[in-house]
This record gives sequence, structure tokens and C-alpha cells, in this order.
Amino acid sequence: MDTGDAAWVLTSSALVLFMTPGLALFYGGMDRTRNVLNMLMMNFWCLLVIPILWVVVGYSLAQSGDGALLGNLDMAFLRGLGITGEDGGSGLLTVAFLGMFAVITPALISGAVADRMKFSAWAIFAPAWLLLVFVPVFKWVYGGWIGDRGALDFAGGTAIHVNAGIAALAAVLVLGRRRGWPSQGHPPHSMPLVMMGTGILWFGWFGFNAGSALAANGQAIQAFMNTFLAAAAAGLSWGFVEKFRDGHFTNLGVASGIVAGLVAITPGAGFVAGMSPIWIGLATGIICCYAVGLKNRAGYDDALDVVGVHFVGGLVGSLAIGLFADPAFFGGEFMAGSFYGGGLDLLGAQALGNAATIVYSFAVTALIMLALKATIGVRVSDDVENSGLDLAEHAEAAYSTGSASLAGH
Amino acid sequence: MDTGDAAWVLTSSALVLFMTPGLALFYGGMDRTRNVLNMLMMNFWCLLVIPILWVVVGYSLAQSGDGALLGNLDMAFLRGLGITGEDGGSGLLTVAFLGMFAVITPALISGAVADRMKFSAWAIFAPAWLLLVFVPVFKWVYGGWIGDRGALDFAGGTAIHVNAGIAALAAVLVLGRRRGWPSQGHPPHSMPLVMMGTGILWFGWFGFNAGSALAANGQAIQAFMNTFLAAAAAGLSWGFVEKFRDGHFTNLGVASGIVAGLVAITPGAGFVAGMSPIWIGLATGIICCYAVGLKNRAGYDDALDVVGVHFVGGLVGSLAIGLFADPAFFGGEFMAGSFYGGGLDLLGAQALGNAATIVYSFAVTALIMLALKATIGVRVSDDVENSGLDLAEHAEAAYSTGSASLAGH
Amino acid sequence: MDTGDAAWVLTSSALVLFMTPGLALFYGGMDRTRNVLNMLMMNFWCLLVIPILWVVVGYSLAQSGDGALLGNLDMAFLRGLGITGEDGGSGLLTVAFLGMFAVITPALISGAVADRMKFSAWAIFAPAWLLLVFVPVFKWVYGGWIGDRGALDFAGGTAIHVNAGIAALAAVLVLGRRRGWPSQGHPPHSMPLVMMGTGILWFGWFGFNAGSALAANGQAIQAFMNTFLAAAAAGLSWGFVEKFRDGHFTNLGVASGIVAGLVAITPGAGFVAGMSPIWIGLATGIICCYAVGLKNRAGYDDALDVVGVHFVGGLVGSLAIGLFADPAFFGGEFMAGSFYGGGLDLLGAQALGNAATIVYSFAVTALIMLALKATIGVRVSDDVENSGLDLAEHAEAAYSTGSASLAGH
Amino acid sequence: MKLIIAFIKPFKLEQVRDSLKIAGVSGMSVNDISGFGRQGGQTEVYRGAEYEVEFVPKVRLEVIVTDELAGPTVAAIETAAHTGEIGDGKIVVVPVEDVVRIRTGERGADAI
Amino acid sequence: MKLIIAFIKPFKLEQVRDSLKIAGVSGMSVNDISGFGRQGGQTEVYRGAEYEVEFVPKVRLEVIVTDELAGPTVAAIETAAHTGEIGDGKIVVVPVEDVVRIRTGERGADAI
Amino acid sequence: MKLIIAFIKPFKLEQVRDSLKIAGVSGMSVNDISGFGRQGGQTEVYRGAEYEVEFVPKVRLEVIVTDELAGPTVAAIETAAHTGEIGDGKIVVVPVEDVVRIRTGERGADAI
Ligand SMILES: Nc1ncnc2c1ncn2[C@@H]1O[C@H](COP(=O)(O)OP(=O)(O)O)[C@@H](O)[C@H]1O
Ligand SMILES: Nc1ncnc2c1ncn2[C@@H]1O[C@H](COP(=O)(O)OP(=O)(O)O)[C@@H](O)[C@H]1O
Ligand SMILES: Nc1ncnc2c1ncn2[C@@H]1O[C@H](COP(=O)(O)OP(=O)(O)O)[C@@H](O)[C@H]1O
Repeated sequence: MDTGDAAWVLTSSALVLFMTPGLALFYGGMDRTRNVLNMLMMNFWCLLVIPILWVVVGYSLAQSGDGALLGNLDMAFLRGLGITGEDGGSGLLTVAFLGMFAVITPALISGAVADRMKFSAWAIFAPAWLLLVFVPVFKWVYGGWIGDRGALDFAGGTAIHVNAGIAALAAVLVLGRRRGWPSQGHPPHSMPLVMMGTGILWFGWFGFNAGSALAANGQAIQAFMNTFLAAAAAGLSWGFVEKFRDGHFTNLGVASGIVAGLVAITPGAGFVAGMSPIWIGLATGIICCYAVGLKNRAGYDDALDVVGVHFVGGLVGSLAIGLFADPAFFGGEFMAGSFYGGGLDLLGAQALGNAATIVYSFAVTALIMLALKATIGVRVSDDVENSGLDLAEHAEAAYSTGSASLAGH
Repeated sequence: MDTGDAAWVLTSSALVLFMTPGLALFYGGMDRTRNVLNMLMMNFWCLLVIPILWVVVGYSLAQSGDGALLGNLDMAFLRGLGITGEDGGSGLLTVAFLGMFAVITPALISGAVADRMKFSAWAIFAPAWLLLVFVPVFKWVYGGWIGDRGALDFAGGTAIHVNAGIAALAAVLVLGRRRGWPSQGHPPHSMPLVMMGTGILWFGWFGFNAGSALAANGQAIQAFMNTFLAAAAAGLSWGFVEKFRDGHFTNLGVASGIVAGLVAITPGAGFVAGMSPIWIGLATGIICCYAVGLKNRAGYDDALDVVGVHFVGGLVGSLAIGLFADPAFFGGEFMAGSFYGGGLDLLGAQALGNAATIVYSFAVTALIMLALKATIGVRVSDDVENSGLDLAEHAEAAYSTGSASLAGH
Repeated sequence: MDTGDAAWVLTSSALVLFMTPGLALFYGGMDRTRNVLNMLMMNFWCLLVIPILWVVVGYSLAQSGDGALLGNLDMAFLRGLGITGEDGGSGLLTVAFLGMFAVITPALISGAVADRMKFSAWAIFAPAWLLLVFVPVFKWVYGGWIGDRGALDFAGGTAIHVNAGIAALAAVLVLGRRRGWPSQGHPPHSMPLVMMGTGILWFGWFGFNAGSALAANGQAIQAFMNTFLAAAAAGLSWGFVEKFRDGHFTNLGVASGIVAGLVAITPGAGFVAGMSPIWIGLATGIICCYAVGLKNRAGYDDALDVVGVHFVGGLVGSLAIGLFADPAFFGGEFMAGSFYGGGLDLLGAQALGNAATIVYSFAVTALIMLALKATIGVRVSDDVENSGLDLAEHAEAAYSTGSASLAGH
Repeated sequence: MKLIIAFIKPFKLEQVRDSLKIAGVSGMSVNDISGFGRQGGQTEVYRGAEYEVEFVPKVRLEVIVTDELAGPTVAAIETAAHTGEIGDGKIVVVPVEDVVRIRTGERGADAI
Repeated sequence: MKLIIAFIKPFKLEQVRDSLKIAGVSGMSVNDISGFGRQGGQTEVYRGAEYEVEFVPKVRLEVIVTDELAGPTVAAIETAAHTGEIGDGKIVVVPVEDVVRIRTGERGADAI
Repeated sequence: MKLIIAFIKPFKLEQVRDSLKIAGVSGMSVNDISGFGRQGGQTEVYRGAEYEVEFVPKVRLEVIVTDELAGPTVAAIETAAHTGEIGDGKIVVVPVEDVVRIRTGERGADAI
């Protein structure tokens, strides 16, 4: 393996690993003081259980073999992935890199189920969802029937964001609303944590998107530039919608817009160029800013707006490829978007891939949640919900700063 | 483009992006609870608006063409920057890398104007300053008349730190002092945030300085080493000045010294070697530690010491090149410093470049601020200053941790 | 030097630098509000004083020459380390990379002596320990008599974690217990800081371990994968021990497990493969979770469990190489572990290396501490211990958030 | 006039505030406290060490009322903060000699 | 002796402290509270959802004084905390039966 | 009944709590405050600028007790919080007209 490519993919893998703690802070900062640690733990749980699951069977089922629907077990337990062979370890490195994506995808869902889900249920949900939903969809998109139809997904718009976003919707529909929602609100307990999480996410996302070129080449460079511009543009447009609609340019709005822009450019990062990321970002910021209001009208309690940001942002970005894909710029063999002389074929392929993902992910996620509900239960008791999950579920408190609260044994 | 070079510049670009949230935390931690989010937003605003401005016209005006004073519009809208051409995307990557510098330079100024500037005024100031001050000075230094005279500025001492630092002075002179300053003080609301910001800045600064070699070569390695040593040395000497003068070795002193050292080594990172970064760092820590006291004597309210740290640190570092530049070590064609047999020519060139930057930046910044003052106004009302900018300007609160404060609708 | 290798080692060096602020937050979050800044400063102090010490004499004594016990001064002051020579700066880069390890190793010890050590004593202890303990042990392991016997230590299990961990034990035995320990406890003042520190440490540890290949090659890739898997496995098993023993799956348990797993895989990261990191991680999480309870039984007050995590974790990992080392996988010339047909030779070499390190480090650390105790004293007064070290030692407060507490002059 | 101090469960604050508004109370002052009582503490576990944190989070309310409003105020808090489980808290009635509204300088019942 | 409790605007704390010192008050105890009153709350907007945060940040002062000093103390607070705008806060005077200085065991006026 | 308020040094809280338990006190409410008094402030130094932070961290205790228990309660706090150094704090005894236990509706001494 070329050392420069290896250096970049190693770096990118580390960057994507860093995104999950970043996401934990982003979500945790938005949460209430008494549920912060439960939120952090839902994310860290993915960091613990999924790496192992991934190398044991996940990667192999998701990538090995020619199946249109599912991989096989040929690469289970990292079988055949050496460093002295011809590929110099690039296969192994790809497993590690993609493992970071496998970790963060279910973690994204945690923001929706905040404040009320039993940790034991989440502990089963996350790995079950990985195997039953993430793995097959990943295979369809990268090396299966969706990819075969020409649908494009550079770094995981369909496979990750639309997938996790719609799963979040299914999960909260089974889980039910928080007590008091929507009449009672609670502001973020620590906006500095939210902004720090946003910074880490943006930083890490350069690895997510530009690393997905799996090489330090021109496509990685353009993906990097797209990641830079789309995040900025979406943060800007979300901020301005709030400014004109609600009266203020808010930190949470900007943070949300940045993340939405990062989500939206993910699928097209290696297929669009020029000013396209700016248009995609601007549109995403506006659409997602309105989309997060949907839950109040539709009545589903998506606590931290996973549906509005990841599902909607991912879908917008994935469909936008149908308009903006520019194979000439990349010297690539993929279909061109409508604005680049490609008609509607690519848009159709994108729509199909996302539609299939939405139907499958929603259905199977709902089934997993229903099975958990019927067995161990998915919700904490009202008492625990009132007094906070940190103490009840984890026997910990996020902050113990005062002398009074410090008076232990 | 060589893959190793691409890998390093991609990584460096991500690192420099990460510095702006790091700077936001560094400044935000020093600020009062009620103004934290305004401080964060002044920094994040630069992350939103400048990337777009940079690719649309900024980069082209700053780098394209042979003008001694200003670039042209040939590369506006990223025109001509492809990845399939001969350069393999290295031109595009440079735009992204330098874009990160364009983001953070105006953000540096935010620390000076803290606690009293209208956000609407800042929202116009930052992009206006970028185009009217940063862009021309950048051109003069890198490819214009200052650079032509042999003045050296490896990663932006003159173009970034002296420039932003003197602009901060001009800005606060127009803006005026905070109510109660200097008789009333307020300690940093969260020193852990300040120290975290410091850590992120140092980490990111390796990309800033070593990335400025635009290759993974020996010069990058030496720039890396210099960045390591100068920051340590300046933190150490600042800390000891405080210890002997004020009685304690403080975290804020160390953090300030580290940042001052990073600032000071920025211009010379690719031109000095051996023990020079240690001498530069030690001197900077001492000088800047005294320089931050100037504001009290001179009467300008530079809230978080942008002048004392960035202007003075940048100037010290830039002039130090005139003493320490060592072309033999680098096998480079630049002038030698006085200590390396180069006489006073380089020092003269450095002085000239900085003098021109100081005059131009101060004057144009003052004009921008005066224009804003005369039109939309630059200061929040006394009421807002008393009760805090977060709520009034952004309708948000940084922390909502207690039950009492959480009792929303 | 190959640009890809340079890019990766530059990146890794920056990552390891970032670990020390990460460690500061990890420790600082666990500490009480009134001692946070002292904890941060013990770590930052290492970032200030050790880089300079390292290039002046440390590196040369630790690596230059053929001595079995100590290096010489040939490379003091970076003598002979250029970038225009044949190695293209790779020697210089190695000094920087290893300098980051020199910084963090004494910093590890700070967690043990928390809440009661005079800062002036720590200020002398850290550099003295570096020269008298770290430097010789480093030489023995990498290029001295321990390494010569075939003992393996990829990224610093013996040289760093066992070394610092046993030193922590010696230090606290001389220093004595905190007032009120063990009957009085105090929960972590900020678990979000702890979890953020954990995230930064894991992120940075990819540079620590995979960077130790000093190239972007297959060994780096496998080391990366091992770092990913062992941390996850150890976090998981520590979490489950707590769940079954104490009743809850806690954030602090998971964070501790992750760090223990990172420690344990450090020595073998470039020598083990396949499922081995998972086994090593699982075992480490269990063993270290029980090991941190030892202090209560044995009566030494290791405040933040440096012995239980770094000493025990490092030892487990180092001995595990004796079982799991797999030269065939790496095409390497090192001895095989027992499970890979290597008999007990490697295990013996590992045991010997660690035993020597333990004896030497414990004894010399105790002597340094005793000397400090006999001269300037090592403990703050009872008054300072009661009211907190931040104010007394650094004249600062970690948080000043309320209006009341803000009412300064 | 009376100063009525109440220690209640945090999640009951909103209900209590709403009841007080209905009862005609025009203002109140609230802060977080740590309460010790029959309810007993919480056990937190850090690295295997159990901490018997004997203090539990409570909210403290202060309401200044006229003598007539004292009864209804106590009743409103009592009803709204009640769950019937241990730890519901206490209400204390303290006599007040004078009250001043800083804005207007009004004294006594007018100042409330 | 009296216990004088005041709820004031946070940014007025320094002025009040200085006035109290001039009035001869030798000590006070202060904490942050959330106040509810005529001033009305603040509206915060998070992701488009408006939160009517009805509580505003205030500072609570407690001053123990002798009977003679009670009047001047109230007056000092009143003057220093006054802005004339809604939300300036209240002062409450509560009777005190005894005061003890922990350090010396002094009681009554001597303990203040 | 009495409301006993004490301002003490933070690190003494545990000892005071234990003494109060021994004295027969069944509950208390505690919060952090900033105290101003003879002890004088702390000097913090940020970037060379000295801040005379005149307020020092203290802990505030509130204990409601029956008349009989008032003496022992004051004594228990006095002894446990005593260091003899300046800044040990004060104890204030305030008369109480009524106490209510929210859980049961008990009034007066029964409610404590
Ligand atoms: N004697 C007391 N003095 C002051 N506060 C008390 C007292 N007793 C109880 N409290 C407060 O009331 C809260 C609830 O009291 P507790 O005894 O736990 O339950 P209950 O109110 O059901 O009897 C305590 O947490 C404390 O804040
Ligand atoms: N009845 C009350 N009981 C306790 N505190 C009160 C009461 N009324 C007002 N306060 C306190 O005084 C503050 C200011 O009161 P408010 O009614 O807003 O304005 P004003 O003091 O100008 O009448 C409130 O935020 C609250 O902290
Ligand atoms: N007049 C007062 N009113 C209210 N609180 C007071 C008063 N005087 C002292 N205090 C409280 O008691 C604490 C200790 O008082 P101080 O005068 O410093 O020492 P001492 O109690 O030894 O005389 C103060 O920090 C403050 O919280």
C-alpha cells in the first residue's frame, strides 16, 4: 500500500473514531443535567461493543463476497487480512476505517431516544440494529443491488444518515414520548459542550468524507473542500432562518446547521465540485431548520432531532447528487446529475436506493424495538424519568461541584 | 501531487480548522458566564461566512496573478482548480488549507472586543475586514511587495498575528471600554475550558506551522520541532515571570505563554532551527507577559489581550527571524539572520514588512469600525452589557444546570 | 525520508502531544472542584519543561550511542540532527515524536499524588524523574540490555506505563495519604470532562501506538487495529465487572477500562494480531477493575488509580506479549509467544525486563521523593489541603460562574 | 406578613409555581439545595467504591406574602408538591417585620 | 437583631456591597437564585422552539444586623440596588432571636 | 419552633452533619454561598491583574427544630464547625410560626 495513502487513511480512521465522543458531547450538552451521563454512555456503549462485533462478523457480512443482499462469513474474525501480502495491509486498514462508521451510525440514534430509554434495552438494541439493519443496507449500497443500479453514496448518506435517521423515527414511535413533552421544554444544560462537540464533529468529518477516497488523491482533496464549504453554508443558512423567523442568530442553530451540512455533503462529497457544496449546504440548512419543527406537528418525540437533521439532511444530500454529480470533474465513471447533463437517471437511482433503505430500516428497527418492548421493556419507570437516568441507570452524577453536593460518606 | 505530501496537507488543513473552535473555547472560558455564547458565536461566525467568501473571491484576490498589491479575479469561484490536471489537486488543496487561516485570523480579533460589541456589527466587520485588510496584506507578504523585499513569514506572523493584533487595537479604540473597566474585573468563568482550548490550539498549530511547508518534508519536520519547543519555552517563561512578580505559577499564565510562543514561532517556523525556538519562546513569554499589562497603563480595553499576545508575540517572532534565520540548515535561498552571518538586511526587511502591515491594518480597521459606528452602531446598550450579551443577542444561556433555572414553559 | 512515512509520524506526534491535555482533563474531571487547576498544572508543567529538557540532553542520553545502560551526549542540543542530510530529517522527527512520550510519562504520575503535593515539589520531581528514571529505563528497553535480551515493548508498556505506574506507588508511599482518606470520598466533579479526556486519549493513542511503527506501513495498520479493539474490549469487560459486582454499568468504569485497554495494548501493538487484542483487552478490563480496589486493602492512597490502571495494565499487556506475540503475521524477527509456538522464552524476557524496571523505578523514585521531602517538603499544609490547592498554589479558581462568586474588586 | 420557605422535589417546581400563580402569589425566589432527611441518600459508585451521598437534590422556594395569603400559599404548595412518598419536603412559615420594594420604595403589604 | 434578606439584580451586587460597607455592615452572605415576579421571564429560543423561562437570575443577600443598624442597612440596599426599572427586587426584614459567632462563642449583638 | 441558619466553612460540613445527627436532628437543607466578613477575601491573579475576590466560599445550613432542640442544635453546630480561626461563621436563630410536612400534612412539631 502506498505510504501516503496509508498515512491519510490511518489519520482519517483516527478522526472518525474521535467523532463518537464528539457526538456524545454534542448530544450530552443539549440534554438535561440529570440525563447527561446516560446520553454519553449510549454513545460510548457503541464504542465498546461494535468494534468487536465488526471484526468478528460485521465487516465480513457487510463487505465480503458478491451477494446483492448480504455478504458472507469468509472474512469473519479478520480471516485472511494480513499485512505481509500483496495489499500491504490495505484490506485490514479498510476494516478499521469502516469500523469507525459502524460505531457512529447506531450512536446517532441515541439522540432521539434520550431521557427515557432503559439502558439495558439500548445495550441490546445497538448491536442488534447493527447486524440486522446497518450491515445489510451497507452491503446493498456498497457492493449490492442499490450500488449496482448506479446509485451513489460516497461516505454514507443513504447507508448511514438516512438509515440511522429513519431508524430513530421508528424507535421513538415505539418508545413513546417523554413525560411532559411537548408542553415542557428544557434548554441545553451546557452550550459550550454542544459547541465543542460541533467542533470535534466537523474536524472528524474531514476524515469521514475525505478519508472515504481511501487514498490521498484528488478526490480526497475535493471531498475535503466540499466538507469545508457545505458545513459553513448550512450553518449560515440555518442561522439566518432562525434570525429572520425567530429573531436571533443562535449558537444551537449554527451548530445544528453545521452538522446538517456535514450530513448532507456526506453522500456527494466525492461526486460534486465547484460551488455545488455551497448550494447543497445552503438548501440543507433551510430545509433542516424547518424539518426539526415537524415533530411538534406530527407528534413524535425525537428528543434531539435525529430525524430532522440526519434523516432529512441525509436525504436532501443524497437526492442532491442526482442534480449536482459531475463525473467530468472527477474523471469518474459514474452517472452525471441533471445539472451536469445527466437527465433524471441518477436522481431516480438515488430515490430508489433511499426509498428501499427507508422502508427496510424503518420496518426492521420497529420490529427490534417491539421485540425489546415485549420482553425486557424499553422505558424506564416514571420515577426514574422524573429524577433522572444518570443516578438510576448508572449510579453516577454528571457534576458534583458544590461542597454541599460533595458531602459523601 | 505526491500522496505523502497530500496526506500531510490534508491533515494539516483539518488541524487548522479545529483551531477555531479551540480558540472559541480558549476565549469563551476566559469570559463571564453571561457572555460566553456571544464569544463562541463571534468565532463560529467566521467559520460560517469566511469559507464561502474565500472560495468565491478571497483566495483569488489574495493569491492569483502577479500584482504587488492585490491579486486578480482569475480564480474566483475556484475557477481552474481541478483535480485531474497536472497538479493533481494541489492547487485546490492549497485553497482549502489557506482558507483555514482566513477563518481564524479575524476570529482572533474577537477576544479584544468581547462583552460589548453588537453581533450585527461583528457580522459585517469580520468579512469586511477579511477582504479589505487580510486579503491585501496576505498578498503583499506572500507574492507581493513585502515578500519581494526578502521579508520572511513562514506561516503568518506578519500576515496573521501582527495584522489581527493591531486590528484588535484599532477596533477597541473605536469601540470603547467596557462599563466598569478597568476598576471591575471578572475572573475566567471556566479555566478547564481555557486549558482545553489551549491544548486544541497547540495540537492544531502543528498543522498551522508544519503544514505550511505544503509538503511532508524536512522543513515541515523542523517547523514541527520549532512549534513544540517555542510553545513550551514561552509557557515556561511566562509562568516564571508571574511566579516571581505575582507570587504564583498560574494556569492562565501558562496557557497565555503557550499561545504567545505559538504565535511567535509562526513566522520563523520554517527558517530557524536548533536551540533558536527555545530562545524565541523564552523571550516571547517574558515580553508578552509584560505586554498584557500595557492596556491598563495606556487605557485601551483589549478584553482578552489580543494585542499583548498576538500583536506583540507576532512582532517579536517576526523580528526574531532577522536574528535567527538559518538558511544553511534548510538549504534554503532566503537571507540569513544577524546571528547566522546575515547582517541587518533581513531584520530591516522584517521591520519594513511589519511596519507597513501595522500602519495599513490599523488605519483600515479603524475606518471599518468608524463606518459601522456611524451606521448600525457597534455597541450594545448599557442594559445589555449589564445583563449579558448571550440572552439579548442570541436568546440563549450558556448553562442551564439547576432545576430552578430549568423551569421553562 | 518517504513522504508518506513522514506524514504519518508528523501526524502521530501531534496526536501524542494532544494526549497530555487530554490526560489533564481526564484526571481533572475526576478531581474535586477546588483542586482541578493544580491537577491541570501538574500535567501542563510536563508540557513546558520536558520538551526543552528532552532536546537539550534527554534524547541524547536515552538513545544516542551503544551503551547498554545509558546513552551519551553526542546528540545533546540536537547536535547532528539536520534535514538536508541523507535521512531527510527522520532523525529529527523521531526526537520530536519520542519527546511527546517523554512529556506524558511523568504526567501520568500526577494522578496518584493529587490533592496534597506541593507544586514546587512536583516542579522538581517531574524533570528529575525524567532524567533519573525515564531516560535510563528507556535506553535499557530500546537499545540497551533489556531489549538485547529479546524483550519486546512496541510503544512503551514497560518503559512508560509500568515505569510510571510503579513510580506512582513509590511517590504516594512517601507522600502519604490525603486527609480523610479512605473514609471520605468525593465523586468526580465533572464526568463530562472525564469522558472528553477519554475520547482525546483514545484518539491520541492511535498516534502513540500506530505511530510507533515510525512508518505508514503494515505494522502501523495492525497496531492501529489493535488499539481500536483492545480499548473497546477492556472498556466492555470493566463495565461488565462493575455491572455484575456493583450493580451498574458506569461511565467512569467504561472510561477507566478504555484507558486500561489502551495501556495494555501499548507494548504489544506491533507484535500481536487477529483476535489477540480482544483477549488482551478483555483480560485487562477485568484485572484492572479489581486492581484499583487493592489500594484500599493495602492502604496506599493512589488518588486517581495510576497504579491500578497504568502499572497493572502495562504489566498485563507486557506479559501478554509472551503469550500472543506472532512474528509470522508481521514477517518479523522477534520471538514468538507461547500461544504461537514460542515456548516461555519471550515470557521470561518480558518478566525480566519488567522486574528490572519495577525495582529500579520504585527505588529511584522513592529516593527522589525522600530527598524532596527532606529538603523543600512534598506536602501542602493541612489548611491548604482543606481549602483546596488551586487557590493556595496557583491563586486561581477553576470556575467562577455565579454572580456572587464573580464579585471581584 | 410572612416569609414562607419550602423545600420540595425538583421535578415538582413547575407545578408548584403554577399553583402559586393561581393562588394569587405574585413572586417567588428559588434556588437549588441539597437536602438531608428521612428519605436517605443516594448511592453512587465510582470505580467500585460506593459513596453514600446522604444529600439529595431539592429545590428551595421563598415566598413573601401578606398574612391573608399565608394560608392559601401553604395550601397551594402542599397540594402541588405532594406525591405521598418520602422526601416530599417541608414548608416553614416565618414572621416578617417589613418588606420593601426596591423599585418604588413601597413598604409592607404594598411592597409584595 | 434582624435578618435582612434582599433579592437584587446581579449586576448591582458590587454597588450594594460597597454601600453596606459604608453603612457599617461587617458581613453578609450571598447566593444566586432564580427569581419570579412582575418582571416576567426571558424568552430563549432553541431550534425554533421558544422557551418562556419565567425565572430570571437574581442575587440573594442575607445580612444579620443589630436593631439600630437595620434601618440604615435597608436604606443602603434600597439606594444601591435601585434602577427604577421593574425587577429591582425586594428587601425583607425578619426578627432574629439569637446570633452566635462560631469562632468565639459570642452571642447576640457581639456576635455580629 | 426555630429555624436555625448557619454559615460555616465548607470542609466542616461533614462534621457538622454528623454532630447534628447525634444531637437528634432529623433533617437539614444545605447550599453553597459566598460569604463576606472579617476573614477578608482571597486574591486571585489573572494575567498579572490582581482580583481582590472579597467573597469566600461558605456553606449555608438551615435546620428546623423544636424549641427544646434549638439549644442542642446550636451547640452541636458551634462545636463541630469551630476551628478557632477567623471565618468560622455565624449561627442565627429565627422564630418559626408553623411547619408543614408535605407528604403527610402534619403541622408543627410533628412535621419536623
Ligand atoms: N429539620 C429540617 N430542617 C431543614 N430542612 C429539612 C428538615 N427536615 C427535612 N428537611 C428538608 O426536607 C427534605 C425532605 O425531608 P425528608 O425527611 O427526607 O422527607 P419528608 O419531608 O417526607 O419527611 C429534606 O431533603 C430537607 O431538604
Ligand atoms: N412575593 C415574593 N416572594 C419572594 N420573592 C419575591 C416576591 N416577589 C418578588 N420577589 C423577588 O424579587 C424579584 C423582583 O420582583 P419583580 O416582581 O419582578 O419586580 P419588582 O421588585 O420591581 O416588583 C423577583 O425576581 C423575585 O426574586
Ligand atoms: N452580618 C452578617 N450577616 C450575614 N452573614 C454574615 C455576617 N457576618 C458574617 N457572615 C457570614 O459568616 C462568615 C464568616 O464571617 P467572618 O466575619 O469572616 O468571620 P467570623 O465568623 O470568624 O467572625 C462570612 O463569610 C459570612 O458568610
